[in-house]
Amino acid sequence: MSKLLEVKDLEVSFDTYAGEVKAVRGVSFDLRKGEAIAIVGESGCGKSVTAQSIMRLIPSPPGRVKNGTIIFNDIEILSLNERQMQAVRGSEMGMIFQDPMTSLNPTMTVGRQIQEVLTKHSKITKKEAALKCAEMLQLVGIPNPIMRLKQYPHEYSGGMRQRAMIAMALACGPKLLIADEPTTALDVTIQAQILDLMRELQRKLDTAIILITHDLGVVADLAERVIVMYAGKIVEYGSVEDIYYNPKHPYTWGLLKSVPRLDSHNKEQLMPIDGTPPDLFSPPVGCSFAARCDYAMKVCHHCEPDYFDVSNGHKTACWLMHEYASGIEISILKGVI
Amino acid sequence: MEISREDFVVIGKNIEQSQVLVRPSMTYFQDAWRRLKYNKAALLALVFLVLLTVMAVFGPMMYSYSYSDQDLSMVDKAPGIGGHIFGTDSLGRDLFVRIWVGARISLFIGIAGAVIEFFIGIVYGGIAGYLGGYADEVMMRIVDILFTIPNLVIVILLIMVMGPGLHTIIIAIALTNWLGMARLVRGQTLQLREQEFVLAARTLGADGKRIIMKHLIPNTIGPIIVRLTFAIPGAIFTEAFLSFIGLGVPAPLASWGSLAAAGQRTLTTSPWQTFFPALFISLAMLSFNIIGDGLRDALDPRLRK
Amino acid sequence: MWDNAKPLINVKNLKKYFNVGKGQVLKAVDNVTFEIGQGETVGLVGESGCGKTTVGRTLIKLYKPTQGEIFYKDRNINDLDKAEGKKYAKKAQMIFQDPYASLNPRMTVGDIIGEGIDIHEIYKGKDRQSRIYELLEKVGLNREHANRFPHEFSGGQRQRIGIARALAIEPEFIVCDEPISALDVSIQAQIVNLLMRLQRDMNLTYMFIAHDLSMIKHISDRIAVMYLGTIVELTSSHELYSNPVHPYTKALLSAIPIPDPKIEKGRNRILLEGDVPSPINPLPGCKFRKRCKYAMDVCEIKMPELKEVSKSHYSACHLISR
Amino acid sequence: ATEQPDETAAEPAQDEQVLRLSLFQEPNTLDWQRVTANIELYTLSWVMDGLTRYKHGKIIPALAEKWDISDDGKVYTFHLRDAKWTDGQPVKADDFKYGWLRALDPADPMDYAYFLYDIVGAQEFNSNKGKAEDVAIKVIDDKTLEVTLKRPVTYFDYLVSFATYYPTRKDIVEKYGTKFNAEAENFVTCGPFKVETWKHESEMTFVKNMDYWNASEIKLEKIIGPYIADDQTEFNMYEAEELDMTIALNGDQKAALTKGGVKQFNNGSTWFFNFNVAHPILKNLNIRKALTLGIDRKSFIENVAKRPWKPAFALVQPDIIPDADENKTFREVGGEYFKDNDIETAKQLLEQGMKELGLTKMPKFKFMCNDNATGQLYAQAFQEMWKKNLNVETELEPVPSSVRIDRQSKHDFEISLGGWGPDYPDPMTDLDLYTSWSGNNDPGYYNVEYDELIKKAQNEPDRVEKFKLMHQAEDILMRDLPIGPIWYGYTDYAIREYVKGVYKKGVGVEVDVVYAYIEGKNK
Amino acid sequence: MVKYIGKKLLYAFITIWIVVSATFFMMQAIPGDPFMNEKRVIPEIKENLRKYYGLDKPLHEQYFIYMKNLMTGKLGMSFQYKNRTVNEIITNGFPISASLGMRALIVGLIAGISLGVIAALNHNKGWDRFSIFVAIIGVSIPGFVIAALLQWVLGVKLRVLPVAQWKSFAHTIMPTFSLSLGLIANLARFMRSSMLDVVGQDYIKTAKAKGLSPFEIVWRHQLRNAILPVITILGPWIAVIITGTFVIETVFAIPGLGKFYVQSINMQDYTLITGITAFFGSILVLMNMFVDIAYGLIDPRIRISKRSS
Ligand SMILES: Nc1ncnc2c1ncn2[C@@H]1O[C@H](COP(=O)(O)OP(=O)(O)OP(=O)(O)O)[C@@H](O)[C@H]1O
Ligand SMILES: Nc1ncnc2c1ncn2[C@@H]1O[C@H](COP(=O)(O)OP(=O)(O)OP(=O)(O)O)[C@@H](O)[C@H]1O
Ligand SMILES: [Mg+2]
Ligand SMILES: [Mg+2]
Repeated sequence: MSKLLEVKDLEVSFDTYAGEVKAVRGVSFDLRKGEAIAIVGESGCGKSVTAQSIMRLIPSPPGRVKNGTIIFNDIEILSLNERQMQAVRGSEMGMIFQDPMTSLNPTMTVGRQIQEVLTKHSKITKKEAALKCAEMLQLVGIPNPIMRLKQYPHEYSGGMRQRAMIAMALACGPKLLIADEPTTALDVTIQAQILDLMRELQRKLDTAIILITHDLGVVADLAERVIVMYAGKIVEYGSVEDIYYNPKHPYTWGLLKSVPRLDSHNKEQLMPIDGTPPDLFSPPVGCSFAARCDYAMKVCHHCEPDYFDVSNGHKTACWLMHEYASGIEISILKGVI
Repeated sequence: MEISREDFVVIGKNIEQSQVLVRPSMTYFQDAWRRLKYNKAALLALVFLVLLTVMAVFGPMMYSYSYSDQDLSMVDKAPGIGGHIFGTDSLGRDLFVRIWVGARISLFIGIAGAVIEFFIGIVYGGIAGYLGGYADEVMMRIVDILFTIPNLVIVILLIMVMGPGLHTIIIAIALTNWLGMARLVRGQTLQLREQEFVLAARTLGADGKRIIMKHLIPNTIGPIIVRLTFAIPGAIFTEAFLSFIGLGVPAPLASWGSLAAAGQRTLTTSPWQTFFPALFISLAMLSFNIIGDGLRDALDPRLRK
Repeated sequence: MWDNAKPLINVKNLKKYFNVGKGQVLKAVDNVTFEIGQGETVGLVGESGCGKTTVGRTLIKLYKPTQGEIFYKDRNINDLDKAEGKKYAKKAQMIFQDPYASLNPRMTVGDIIGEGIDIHEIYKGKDRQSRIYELLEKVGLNREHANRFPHEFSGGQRQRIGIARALAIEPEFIVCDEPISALDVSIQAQIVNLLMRLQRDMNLTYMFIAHDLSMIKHISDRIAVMYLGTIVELTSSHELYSNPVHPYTKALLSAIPIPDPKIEKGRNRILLEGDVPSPINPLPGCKFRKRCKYAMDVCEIKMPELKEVSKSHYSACHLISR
Repeated sequence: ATEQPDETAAEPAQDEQVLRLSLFQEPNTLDWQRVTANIELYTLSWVMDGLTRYKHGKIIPALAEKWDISDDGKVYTFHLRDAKWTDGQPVKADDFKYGWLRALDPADPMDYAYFLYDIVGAQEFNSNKGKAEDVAIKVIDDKTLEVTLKRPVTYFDYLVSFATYYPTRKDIVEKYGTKFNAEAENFVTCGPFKVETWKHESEMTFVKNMDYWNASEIKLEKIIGPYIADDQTEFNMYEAEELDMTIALNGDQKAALTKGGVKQFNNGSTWFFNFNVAHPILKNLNIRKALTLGIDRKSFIENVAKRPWKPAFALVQPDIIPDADENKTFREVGGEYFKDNDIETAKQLLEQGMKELGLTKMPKFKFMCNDNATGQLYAQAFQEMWKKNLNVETELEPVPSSVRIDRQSKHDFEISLGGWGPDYPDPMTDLDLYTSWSGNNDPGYYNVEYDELIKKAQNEPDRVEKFKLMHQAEDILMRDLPIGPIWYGYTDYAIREYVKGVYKKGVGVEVDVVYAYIEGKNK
Repeated sequence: MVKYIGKKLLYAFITIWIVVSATFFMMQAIPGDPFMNEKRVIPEIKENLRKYYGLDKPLHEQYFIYMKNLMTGKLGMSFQYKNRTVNEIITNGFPISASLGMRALIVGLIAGISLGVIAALNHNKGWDRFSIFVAIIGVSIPGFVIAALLQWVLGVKLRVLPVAQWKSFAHTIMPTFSLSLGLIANLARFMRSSMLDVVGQDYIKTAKAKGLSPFEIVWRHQLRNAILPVITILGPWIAVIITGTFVIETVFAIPGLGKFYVQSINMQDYTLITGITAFFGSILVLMNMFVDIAYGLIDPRIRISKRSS
């Protein structure tokens, strides 16, 4: 299958008063057509910045892409001018944001907000656009679309708003949908509806999806491959099975362990990752997770780990994968998985 | 860097290290001040205002003419003639000295007016906003009513009751200008009142006074300061209008407003008599606004990272 | 365990209506009855807007109930005079949902934590200072943080500050209003662990509000499931998970994503149709019936009452009385 | 129809007889019995005619062709000429009687009713003590009117040119009620011009009245009178050629003037300090004198006011008011009473006065002036002069002129800057101000001797004797100085060179444009 | 809805009643006498005048008579203008003041909003500074100076515009401009800060992600939302600006209402000042209502009923 998107050595920084915040520090990954990939990681680890770089939505100043290439559909995104980029946004790539409450313009009808994308990117009449809008709403499961189009976002419930966002993002049939925490603000029952919808649409429209979340449950539901980010870097990536059943990075372990399982019985201690992620304004030398890592070794504190291949398509950046570390007993793993 | 086998010994986590805050610790105002310093324009404006204040205090002393000395043989002389840097006015008085005397009055009126406005506005608006409901409704109606009664009537009555003079003018200005401040503070507190940190204080058992003083007011300070920087020129202008209709500072004292009003008579023949006061009003207003802008940005927690 | 304990909090037929203008009434909480035993954790789950926060806030007297009574150790908290009210404030505390909005951005962490100490005049001067340090350390922060401002902290750290603030006045009862919803999974566990440790150490009683069933199950002894202002099911957390009765509880449980791709992808969900209806002028009868597969005629007429299904397992559904 | 263009083209460019001048501001009223302001009287003099009127600064017979005066000077019999109202009705003696009684009617009070108080029975009627029938105005027939006065009023022919004495039509007043003369359509007049339009607050226009008895002497076809209250705006409009003349230039405007010439007219006014004689310190004559002598009038007029004024050293102004011998003015005969800028004397007087009062230090006086820019400017000049010359400190009290007048009339002031303009060209217009019964006696001056002299003069039919008495009165007044004269008012007008035939009207600020014409504008 | 409007009207009514009463009594306290003239009116005549205007009656009686007339919309006879009722004066002056005010408002809105938008879009860059500079300088120079200067330069020296009066379109340009300066400055400042608030909103990011051009984003998404907070403060402004401005009307000889706010107080014209105050109060109330409505139109979230809760 051909590559739809290829991100290489992406580095993004923000200039603030205190200096440079290195939000993304060398991220590379690729995405095939129609594939769903998830980016997980703690808050502030650079998930959103990575995603927004792909759409060139990093506010500048203070943000700037320092390095890297992003090839989408054989086009080098970073070399496009603003006008060319506008043509790509919305038509080739769509994006939905975390909070459907604030991501829709409160003073515009939902219909117009969807219509806007259509008229911007394709030469269709207003009537056709209106029809298409209704069709889109129908597609994302909003009943009575003709009436709903004339309503304002505040007249929608949270779940409907997120559906409208999805309809908007998909209106022009993009090849790539970036969903930045699409369900974080929603209730579990609504979240389930939205995830279902996304899976269905992915199948129907053959859209590739980048799903950003910190909820591993959500990832398990939708994604085929997973990228685990920590402090602006990818620490591990691989297929869902790789990540869930054979995780290699202590951070991934931590993520998996900190969630209580409904099916676990006793009121046992959760195993959180203690501490807080580093301030990206001066990331530590060595592995940035070292300070919070139970298995941190001396090397971790002064040397950044390379990527080690675990299996085909499964990589991790952890010194524990180094041959020198092969003797280390990793007991804790057993209890988790 | 060299990697050796010895380095691969598990030493475990170091939570302390992960929680170290890299950014330097700063108090709220230190931080605001730092960012204000970062703002070159605001700094420049601040320096200008300081200079202005210094000149207002010492300017008249450094000069051989007094603000009230008339020289009827030197009436309406252009800048430079006879050693009058800014020229003379229609009574042969030195404009340079009068500008600085005017600066004293205008800056004083501006700042004093703004300060009084600040307190009335905060107390009134804070109470209205905190109480909400009917109390708020009634208090805001009163603001509407005071807004509708012609200011001039209030000012004249005040001058009648208190007698003319600087203090009366300041009070008159403060009394007629505080309405906007009260509206602003009330709007802000009304918003903040429902914030979780206010609720938190209430669950801790904090009383109204504590909530207003510790939680509501400090969090409206940004917009209040911006509003104050408007209030200062606002007061200067109100005084100018009062001068224009003869209710300003008593002659031969001068304010920038009364100087501009007096100069208007001779705008075409002796334009400098209007130009200099207008220039200084503009510069002062510009400075206050730039500083206000700077403060707005500096005090906005959203703009910090 | 809990049934032997004498209830600390006793809520009887609590109603809280909001007047939203145009003569319309929003029934945020509509006839809720439950009790919380000493040292117990009662979880409250439900969709957004179902009235969880309102219940919590009414418990700590931020709202006055429209109807019904709340007893704290047999005292009706709404009959207390001013001094007693202040005493109650010292006993009952709240941890807020939003770690960003719940800390005054213009106060230092030390002052935020110290506020309760000042109000109740528990400690003064040096003692106050050392108490603040002690609290900071108790919640896993360090002394140096006392002079900092909230914006310098991460979400998890902020939530710890919020907890320290609540603990500062040594309360007996804490309403935790979604203290973890705004946090990352990895941080959530830290906070939950912290709360559970504190409960053990200080014999605290919690009312724990969340919409995430998996976390709430982990922390709670008993769970109340709310739907549109009413409790639809109330039982021990284990029982609720293993033996849910109410269709809504069932749907809620099935909606929780499980971080295991095999299970998750193969799972059959009970997808609820539509959204939560508006609490303004709600329909008569069972409030859930529009989204319920099993809705019957009786559901349209009569609101089901909370009934004991099995021992200490209550549910409000017409299905069970059949 | 084909030849016409040739003929008109051959004709020389004709000057349009249109005059544009500012009317200052919306009149309070143009009901002639009710008006008080100069500008309103001025406007009305274009559309109305009295028994007499001004022409080229002199009184001429107007609606009255001629009049007889009884030997005791108390009975006037006016013989009316054939004149028509603009609605075609003839002007009758009845109209006068109606108008004059209307002015006196206490039920519909008019500010200037006292202008008619010299008529027997008038004051009594007006103050509810008499009846209308007892007012000695007699209509002999349609063309003859007889009036009996209480005393010989030598200037009665001037008085009857005044608006309060205009004839008034009963049917018109009754038709319009409060709207009498309130809109352009409501005017029924009999003067040289007719009201054409009246846009309130904005502008009035007038056109020539072809039926006016003296229409042949009226050349202007139209007068356009916008209301321009701001004098700088008026000046700017003049400079921008939007006005043909502008009134009362100030020094700076005069300097900036580029169009037309400047004409100067005596406006008859005298300006002075009012001293409140009830004030514990100002009651001292020497203090008042010191304050009067201790200022430099010449320098003030030249440098501060920059107006064509003259320093004043007496009450009655020098030009318009004649003496008993009409070839001399009252002032020429009376002379000046003191010197300008006489600081030495002033200082001595001050010292003496302070000694008399037992003062070692002079307290601050309150000096009331108008609150506008000029009012404050002038007051500051005197304030500084007193301070510099006499070390007398004052504090300015700038107030709106209405407040100043009110407080003056209540004697609620210490020193104030005021002025007076004559109503008729007789010294009595100034001198009777300071009688104890005068409503305009702002200083609160009271001198039995003075009162007696004025009373005597008012009833004296002999002109020479009368003027002697009036000079004596002025002597007393200038000895006591309840007022300190400062300047006599003159006014500079800028008038475009093509505006001809503009004359001073007599007393009052305005110039007479009724006989003006345009010549040479279209060159 | 009807109840809501009824309540609003009742509040408005009470507000105006208090304002009128306060003005009525305060005016009586102000020094001066309505029947004063440079040439004194003699006591007998003054007596007659006071009787004629009903001032001889006890104050409370005068008050009740005034209130009774006010109920029927009669504002009484002006003291100063002997043949004109206050109603006539208002009907004559208000349309002109309103016309001038609306022009200034339109110019002010367009220029002020553009300036604010430009400033916000170039936050802390040259344009930002420049636009603020222009706005501030414009407004710092007192109105009477600006007006006089314009008149002198454009009217007298260059002769491109008529000096004064209110006749043709050309006559309206200078006053409109002078009057709008203050508005421009204020609006520019408000717009700037509210635009800066909006720029950070999520839906702007959404709009960008849709591929809209910066212009489309500003025009369709930012402006509408940024104007909202500005609209809330517009009510009193409009009321003030359309009921006339003393300085501008005096300098340009415009027959509006503005001068009466100063003149009628100075002239002790009780009925006139009370009348125009009542009028101003009604306009203010009306404008605030319009602003409420406009707010609802622009922001669909704000339903009238919601605001009262
Ligand atoms: N406009 C900005 N200015 C300065 N720093 C920024 C800006 N935007 C993002 N950052 C920084 O970049 C880093 C990565 O942020 P990003 O939004 O990608 O995190 P995230 O992984 O999406 O977190 P979350 O789960 O909270 O959304 C953070 O440290 C953040 O502080
Ligand atoms: N002060 C208030 N005025 C009016 N309505 C209110 C108020 N507070 C809450 N409500 C309404 O009451 C209902 C219940 O709100 P509540 O905040 O208790 O829900 P919740 O279950 O805590 O939801 P969430 O999970 O979103 O926090 C909601 O419809 C809400 O809109
Ligand atoms: Mg993010
Ligand atoms: Mg809640």
